[in-house]
Amino acid sequence: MESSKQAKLTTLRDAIATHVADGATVAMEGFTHLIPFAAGHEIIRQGQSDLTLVRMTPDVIYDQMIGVGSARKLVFSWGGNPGVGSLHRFRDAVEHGHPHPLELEEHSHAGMAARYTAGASGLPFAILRGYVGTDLAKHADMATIACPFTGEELAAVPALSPDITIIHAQQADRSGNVGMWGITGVQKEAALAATTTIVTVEEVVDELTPRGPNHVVLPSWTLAAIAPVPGGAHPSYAMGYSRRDNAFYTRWDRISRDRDVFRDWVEEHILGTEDHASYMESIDRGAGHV
Amino acid sequence: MESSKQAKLTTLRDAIATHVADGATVAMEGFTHLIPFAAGHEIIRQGQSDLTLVRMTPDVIYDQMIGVGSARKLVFSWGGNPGVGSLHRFRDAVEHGHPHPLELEEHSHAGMAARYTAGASGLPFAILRGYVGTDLAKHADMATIACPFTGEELAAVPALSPDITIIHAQQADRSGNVGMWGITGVQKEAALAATTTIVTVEEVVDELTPRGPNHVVLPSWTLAAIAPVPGGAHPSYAMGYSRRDNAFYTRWDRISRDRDVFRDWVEEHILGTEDHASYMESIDRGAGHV
Amino acid sequence: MFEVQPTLPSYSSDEMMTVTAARFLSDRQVCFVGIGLPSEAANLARLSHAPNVVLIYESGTIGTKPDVLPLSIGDGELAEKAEFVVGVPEVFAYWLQGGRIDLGFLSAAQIDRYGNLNSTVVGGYEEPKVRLPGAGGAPEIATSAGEVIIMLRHSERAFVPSVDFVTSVGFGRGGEGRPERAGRGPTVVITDLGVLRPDQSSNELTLVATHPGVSLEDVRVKTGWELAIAPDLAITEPPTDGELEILRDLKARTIVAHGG
Amino acid sequence: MFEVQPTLPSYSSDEMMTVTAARFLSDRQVCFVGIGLPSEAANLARLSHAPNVVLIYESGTIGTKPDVLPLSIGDGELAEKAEFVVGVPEVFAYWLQGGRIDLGFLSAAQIDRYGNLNSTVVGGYEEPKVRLPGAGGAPEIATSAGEVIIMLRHSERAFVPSVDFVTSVGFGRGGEGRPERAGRGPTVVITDLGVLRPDQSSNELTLVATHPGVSLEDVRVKTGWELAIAPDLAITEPPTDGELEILRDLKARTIVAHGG
Repeated sequence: MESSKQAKLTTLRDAIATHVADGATVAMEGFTHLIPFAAGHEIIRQGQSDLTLVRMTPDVIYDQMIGVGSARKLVFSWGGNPGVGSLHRFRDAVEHGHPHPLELEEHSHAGMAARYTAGASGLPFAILRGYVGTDLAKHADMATIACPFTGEELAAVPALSPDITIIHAQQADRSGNVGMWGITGVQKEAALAATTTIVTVEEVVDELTPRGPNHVVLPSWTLAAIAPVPGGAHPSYAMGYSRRDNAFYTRWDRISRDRDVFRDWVEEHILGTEDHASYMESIDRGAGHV
Repeated sequence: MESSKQAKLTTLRDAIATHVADGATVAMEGFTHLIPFAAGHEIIRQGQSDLTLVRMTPDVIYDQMIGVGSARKLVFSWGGNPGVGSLHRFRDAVEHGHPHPLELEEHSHAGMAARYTAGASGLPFAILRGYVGTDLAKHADMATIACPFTGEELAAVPALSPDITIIHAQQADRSGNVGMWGITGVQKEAALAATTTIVTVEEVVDELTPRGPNHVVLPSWTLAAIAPVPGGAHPSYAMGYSRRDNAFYTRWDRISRDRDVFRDWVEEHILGTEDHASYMESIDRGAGHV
Repeated sequence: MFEVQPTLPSYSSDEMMTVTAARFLSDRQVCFVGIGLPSEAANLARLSHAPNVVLIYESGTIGTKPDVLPLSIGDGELAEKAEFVVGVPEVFAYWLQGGRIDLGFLSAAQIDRYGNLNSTVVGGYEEPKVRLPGAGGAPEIATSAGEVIIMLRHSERAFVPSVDFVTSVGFGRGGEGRPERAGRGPTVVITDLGVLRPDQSSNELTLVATHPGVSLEDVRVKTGWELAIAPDLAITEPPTDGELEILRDLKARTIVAHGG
Repeated sequence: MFEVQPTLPSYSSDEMMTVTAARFLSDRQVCFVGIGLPSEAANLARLSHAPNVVLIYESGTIGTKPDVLPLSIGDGELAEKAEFVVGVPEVFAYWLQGGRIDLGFLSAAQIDRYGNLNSTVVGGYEEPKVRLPGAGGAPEIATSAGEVIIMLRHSERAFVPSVDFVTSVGFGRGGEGRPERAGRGPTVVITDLGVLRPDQSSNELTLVATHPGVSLEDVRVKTGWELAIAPDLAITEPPTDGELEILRDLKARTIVAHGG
């Protein structure tokens, strides 16, 4: 909790270098919408390793990070390429230990959401009606707990409090307050549950002006750093700013199936680019021949 | 839970007569803003009794209902006349058993909010860091519970699931979806925690059009009845529609101090009026000589 | 009666499956919908016989009426066309766990004869043959929705004697029945070959209908256990022209909108 | 030095109290504010030396900058001038319990020498002499805020040897100290007569300053226990002209806005 402070307006490179250390527990949230791809790419460029990656829906960005070996462990509830199929780098890590074994801590969506909510609420655990009759209970970090009033048995899950949460939002104002709208997933809870929160934004504005439903605000004093990264969610999208690049998700299936094709793609588009703007240029340029 | 249904657009008189029975547990929520006064007055007119009244901040409307003897029990966390002082009818009931004794079940705001949230979430109880070091624990319905992961002791409170929740909102659309904005307190949770929910609204519109922050929607299929009652929050207010009648709250202190003055006021303004429109006329007319 | 002689069906098996599932939805039901075939079926129902069906996606879009099918659970279309949008913790706590969902859709990689589903792993958990995406919202949809409709293409790989992992409970590994307070569970399984429903006493999935042109043998070879057959086995009504037109229009609009 | 000779103070004791409390707020602190004197003090601080102080009211209005003082905790002014507005469950769960509040204000009908507060009942709980409004947000403000500022007018009825009911814990009935994980608790008590702070070793409230023109005896007779006095007892700096001007402008605007 970084209270009594104001978010620092900085570059993505500086934000990641300052706050993301080897071995950290990092949550990069975004429920299909507003996924912080640019931040993930910057972590790949800087090479932080041994990370515990946390995310309800690890998708292509975590596939990339797992594929280059950033992650020691994954805490998650659904790991697929949305609308397409498997995450091949994730599967390769789990099925064949490539590039190295990946420890899994897996929950249901309801469990993960409750865990973040407990973290944001300063509670050590959350209760839910969950995991009933499943084999998940054997592998998830959970317990059962009896209601002190009715005796009913419920699931208990430990709070999630990442070292760093990274999200992408539509806007920040000049005081560092962040606004996002549309599908905001579990981002508010993930941000408030973390010790340190970094936000990339589409733009810095004089006043937050939502252009869609469900406006969520995170005040400056809950955030450590804000970096303007227009298009920073690509191939995910930012409602009001960009559309989802569905073709990229389909293309990713082919890129990620093969270790060498994947490696080449990372070399060219992430390691071979300086920042998100040049990544975006490289993607446009390369779109035809990937 | 009245799912798969659509809210019935009806009159307040019909909604109260249909859904509020003697002995029911009734929550009428509104955090200073959007207090369902008109609905409380209608219960006084219809004479339902032996009610368990639930509300975080019982204020003037519950003072009136307690004063006429509607309530057997009060579940609450703060009972005062906001910005003015005591609720004299509430005090008379608790201190002198007039018009009859009032059973109290009292919590903190945090505890009540957690109880409603558990009710809305289909859980039998909620946990919070609360009541620590206080005498409240001796009088509130609560327990302590140990975190199964850290061993830390926390407070547990039972879910609140009222038979009927009644709230006042700014708008309903023609399908019966309700929209409210501004300070929305615990109304969403109270509505979703109840078996039956009644909403009075300022107006019925073609499309919900919030004119302030924090737009909260309750879909038609979670509600039993909607009654248009313009000004139905008076002397509380509806952001975008009316201002708080601060003078009334001050006046209430004088009216409610004396049993006879109170009784006369109720006779004239509630029992002596047919509905909320005539109550509003009587208040304007009577404002000079109360 | 020349018109009824067998011809090549003018619809695909996926269309048959989607149309069949759509018919199980009633107007004003509140449905928790996933991407893919369930989303097609639910929107077909909304655009045909159930105009007031309430569709909720786990991304927090409530009462949404998309003009085109979403490709992901979090497409902008879902938010733009929703009655309102809430955060993911709320959708699971207040809306699903709160008992407000009449009907949930589930799919999986494996199903057993008691409607237990696996979307976690093929093979052992520690030594997986195929690592699947995992649970997502399924475990709690399976126990918090009033009932569950399962959509799954028939194959011996999918219809297995014993699932490798119970991601979502049906009637339990031994068919012992539903957990307490857990809704009715799977009431129907719709495949590309037919329709199965749990037997009232044994809880075992029983073939109650085959789609037109599908033989019993077709179903049996693609089911990894000895399949129970209802004595009054029916044949599914083929898609009507109206159903097909609405479904194909929806998919055509979708292709245009998503740019192919 | 004729200028410093005693004159009638040109400010009220409530103004002295408000100004003193305002001075305890620092810029960028996050403060959980109640109605009445705390609201006056917090907004005075915001309009003078602490322009970026973050004010949160339990009605869910976060980062609010009211032009006029609210009469109730849920005035429209608070919502209109807020950075954002959330529901009451969220304000208690994510913002207070989540550990994001640096400083909370409390008041009460009774206080004891260890800063325990009673806003529930005078007399026995079952046989009350005076039934007070009750706990509201106080019990959790007392234990979840980083520290607590108490504002309370001095009187023998208020400063009692033993509170009739512990609504909010200070250092415990016996001064035994703070509960675990419960913040620093009361760091200062500001009255219309002076300022008290808990002794570092005994936790007992100790008079550390009197307001100008207030004698030790004035304070002692209005304190229901034998009051500990700091050896270096100070005299509060009187309100500056600037402080008074801002405070009085604020109150004048408030009267106009609320129609008297």
